[in-house]
Amino acid sequence: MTLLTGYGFWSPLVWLAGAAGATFLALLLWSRGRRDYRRGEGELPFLSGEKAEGAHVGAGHLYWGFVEGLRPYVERLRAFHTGFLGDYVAWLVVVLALVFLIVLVGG
Amino acid sequence: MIGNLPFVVCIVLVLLGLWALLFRRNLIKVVIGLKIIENGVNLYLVATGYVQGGVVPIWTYAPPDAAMVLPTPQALTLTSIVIGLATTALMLAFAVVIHRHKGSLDGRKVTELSG
Amino acid sequence: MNLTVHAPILAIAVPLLGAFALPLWGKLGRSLRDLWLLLVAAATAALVALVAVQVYTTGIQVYTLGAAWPRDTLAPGGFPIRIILAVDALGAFMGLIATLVALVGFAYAARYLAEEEGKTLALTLGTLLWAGMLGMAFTGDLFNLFVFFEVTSIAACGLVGYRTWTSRGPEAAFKTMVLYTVGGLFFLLAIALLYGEYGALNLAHLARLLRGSTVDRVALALLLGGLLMKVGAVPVHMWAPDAYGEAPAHGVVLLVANTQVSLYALFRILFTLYGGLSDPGVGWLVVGMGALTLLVASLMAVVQMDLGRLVAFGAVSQIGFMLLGVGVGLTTVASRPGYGLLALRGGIFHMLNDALAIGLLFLAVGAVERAAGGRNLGSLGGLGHNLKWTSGFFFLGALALAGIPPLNGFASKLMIYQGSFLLSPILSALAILASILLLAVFVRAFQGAFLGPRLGKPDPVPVPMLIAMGALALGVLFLGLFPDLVVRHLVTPAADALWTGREVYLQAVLGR
Amino acid sequence: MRRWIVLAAFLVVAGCLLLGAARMRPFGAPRLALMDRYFNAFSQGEAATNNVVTAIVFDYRGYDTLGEATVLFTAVVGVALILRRIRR
Amino acid sequence: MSVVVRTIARILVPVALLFGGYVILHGHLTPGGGFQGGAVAASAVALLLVAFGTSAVKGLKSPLSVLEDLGGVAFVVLGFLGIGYTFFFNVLAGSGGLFGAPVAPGPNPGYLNTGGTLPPMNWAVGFKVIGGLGAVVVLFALFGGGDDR
Amino acid sequence: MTILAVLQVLILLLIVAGSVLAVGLKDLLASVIALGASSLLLALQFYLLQAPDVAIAEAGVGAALTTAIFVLAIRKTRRKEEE
Repeated sequence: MTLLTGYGFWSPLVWLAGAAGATFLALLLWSRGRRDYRRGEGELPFLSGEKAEGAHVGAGHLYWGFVEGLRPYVERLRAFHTGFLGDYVAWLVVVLALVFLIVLVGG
Repeated sequence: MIGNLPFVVCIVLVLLGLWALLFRRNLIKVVIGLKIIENGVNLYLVATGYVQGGVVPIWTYAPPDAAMVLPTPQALTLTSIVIGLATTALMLAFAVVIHRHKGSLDGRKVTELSG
Repeated sequence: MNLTVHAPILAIAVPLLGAFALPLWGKLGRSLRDLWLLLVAAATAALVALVAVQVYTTGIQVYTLGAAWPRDTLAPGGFPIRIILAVDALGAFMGLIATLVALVGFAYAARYLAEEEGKTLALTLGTLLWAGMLGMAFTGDLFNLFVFFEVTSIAACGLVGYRTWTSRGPEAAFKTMVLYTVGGLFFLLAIALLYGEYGALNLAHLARLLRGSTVDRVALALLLGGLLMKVGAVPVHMWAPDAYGEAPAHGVVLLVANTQVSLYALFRILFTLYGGLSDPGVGWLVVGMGALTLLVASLMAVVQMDLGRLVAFGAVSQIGFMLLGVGVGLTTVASRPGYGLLALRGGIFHMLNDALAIGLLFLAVGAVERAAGGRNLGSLGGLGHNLKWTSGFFFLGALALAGIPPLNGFASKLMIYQGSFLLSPILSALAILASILLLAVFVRAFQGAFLGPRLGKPDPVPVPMLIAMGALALGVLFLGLFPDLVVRHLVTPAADALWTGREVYLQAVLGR
Repeated sequence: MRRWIVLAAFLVVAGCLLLGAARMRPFGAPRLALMDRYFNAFSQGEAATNNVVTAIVFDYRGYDTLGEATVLFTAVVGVALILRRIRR
Repeated sequence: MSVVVRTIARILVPVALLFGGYVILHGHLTPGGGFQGGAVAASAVALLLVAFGTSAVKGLKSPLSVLEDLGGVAFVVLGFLGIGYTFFFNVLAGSGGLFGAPVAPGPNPGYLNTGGTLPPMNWAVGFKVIGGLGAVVVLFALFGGGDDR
Repeated sequence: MTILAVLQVLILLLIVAGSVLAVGLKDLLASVIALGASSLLLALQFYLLQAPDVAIAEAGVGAALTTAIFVLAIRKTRRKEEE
């Protein structure tokens, strides 16, 4: 099962053993916890003061900060995806010009 | 005698069609541009097979002792013509359906998928 | 007749015959049609497997069409005149991928497509697309490659336009079709240039004749432009999210396999046809496009709200990994250091892994759309309560695609990381970054669609669809746990076919 | 700005394609034509037909013709799929 | 105007079909063949459409597509004939039987009974092209409930 | 010989002119007819290049059927290119 790449190896078996060990450790730590602990009000998500029973955090809000952090970069990329056929062909022509330059001049 | 003029004209046709694809928005105009590119490429293929002073590559009533033009590009061009018709028909079918939904053929107005 | 000799052509001719006859059977009744399709699919799969076994045990299979004897490749005078099929290990590998994906797609489509008339036609198009992919993978002739390129283009676009009741399907199909046709015409122009210079169309014969003149280079650029578009490399990938998002799910998996077969055609042209002209610029171009593709596509996936489009950008980014891996191989093929071969193997292995994982994801998206009636992540949620299997499959596919051990995507990505690291550490850093982005994207998609409280009551997913997804999931797990088996027996011969196999290929066809 | 980039790229492509066409061997004088000379000389004997083009289309390159027929069939199936009547 | 068009069409449709058939039949002797003849014959369908309107071609859709399927199947089967040697091997050429007369090298007037599997393939492709292109024209005409002008 | 060459050049120029018209005209029907005319001229050029097979195919497919399909499509949509 071991995949030798020539610069290292990858074995799912070793990984699985490691994962089993990690699980065992986690269980061990968990079993050391307080048995009298009950879920309380303390860790309910705060959703603008509403009672959070049955509330679903939509995909648009998940990782909000992560997505917002990337947004300036992504919006610039998104601006290229206009969806207009002329732009698609324009990109094809640009790539073709690039390939021509590399193949004819650079080669 | 006419140098490489046929080849150059074919390339001009290709570029003309590409121009139409780039700067025309009407969907049917786009298909027309593609047909022009295809005409240019087909002419290029047939032009590569021409031999100066050659005759048709068909032995029925061929003049004796005459050089024949190269037959392979003609066979390839036949294939490419039929392929061109097939793509044209399919694209026009798409254009008709898009018009049925949107009432327009302007590429900028019918675009919904972006981003 | 001797089946083993004729297997390469039968593997293409049988599905073509099946597709030609399928509408006729469809007129007679649906059970007859399904029986016929089952027969054709089983026969074709068996033939492709036979070809693969032969290729992997005895080497390149050559088949001359219309000659008195299949191995009779050369005309008197020592040059090929007829169309020659030349199946080497990489071609057989691509044939196996196409077959696997097609079988899963048909099993899925059995209950996925609801409406009868459209179903017959869509199945016909699927069969044709399959046959076209096999034709592309097995051929040894440049013009024949173009013809089958067009077969796959048209069949794929027909499938994309399946949803004629919305305007989005035809729109995506129109755009895709225009780009495919322009790419095909570039291809044809390149063929005209090469034919005009050398009077030959056979790949091996042309490879011997090429001298690296200006015309050769123009032809190379045209071929590259057309094929890079078809494989969906950034920035000419823009048709891909549209098409993947709008095609019916069983068609999308075939579309993904189609991009991979186009990738195969690109490699065939770069390594076999133009392999004699060592040109590092082209290798760096492929590497650069690969890095750009995996980065841009995974960034674009972050902000998508449509589940289909999100997975589609994930699919585009995987193409970047393959381009990166094989591009590293291409830049180093002249000096042949070990890491070049490693990256090449990784890129080729990733084709199979990607076909399995992304296929699983697209099929799960199709199931979600059918069950919940929509794909917008803003309105989906809580599907995991009812669609337990589907959510599990989606999760598995997402992890495999993001390269989480011990699933299959990790093994191939590790090879690509290591190989590209030794060429330039920046490349492997970009690849790892893209993998992390993809993980975030898919966790977000999974949480948004499947977790959380129940919203509404989704329809159950029919059993054939679950079986199709389960087959892919088993493949993902198997390749994840036993990567060495596949790498040793399937991928290494395929990579060697590109790495050192050029002379072998030319010898097999030309005998010199 | 974007328009100018596209225009520049278009001009580069145009220049390179025209360069390629101008650098071709002269029109009407193929340099290498082994395959075609063979077809012209032997198709009567091998395919028993006078029309060399037909001999190539259906005999020497018959497989291409099969692909072409497939393209046409695919397009017709595609058109039938796109223009079908939806009962919904 | 319309009467003139119809009269011309009544004459032209059989002429187009005949000419298409001729082109297909002599494909191995003179310029032409399955594709060319099929295209000419399929333009008869377009002519019918122009002259007599959508209703005249409505019934043609199903037969034309069946014709196309059969043509395709026949073509592949003809390819399979040579499987004793290789796929697409011209088994009939020079065999002396049907279409099997040998051809003398060099210029000659040409005989119909030559060409091996080429004439049957021409017919198969011809039917396929008539069916396919005719079906495309009819499908376009029928889309959206017929004439909307 | 010379006359043939001049004719070829003339037809080539006419093909380009027809294609320019096909791209430039605003009326789609006129544009399609210009395309059909240039296809017909292309067929003539094929004939002059000693390719009658291709000429018949181009005349039948390119000029007749393609134009017919284009006209049908335009009839199902609209005739003028909108701005």
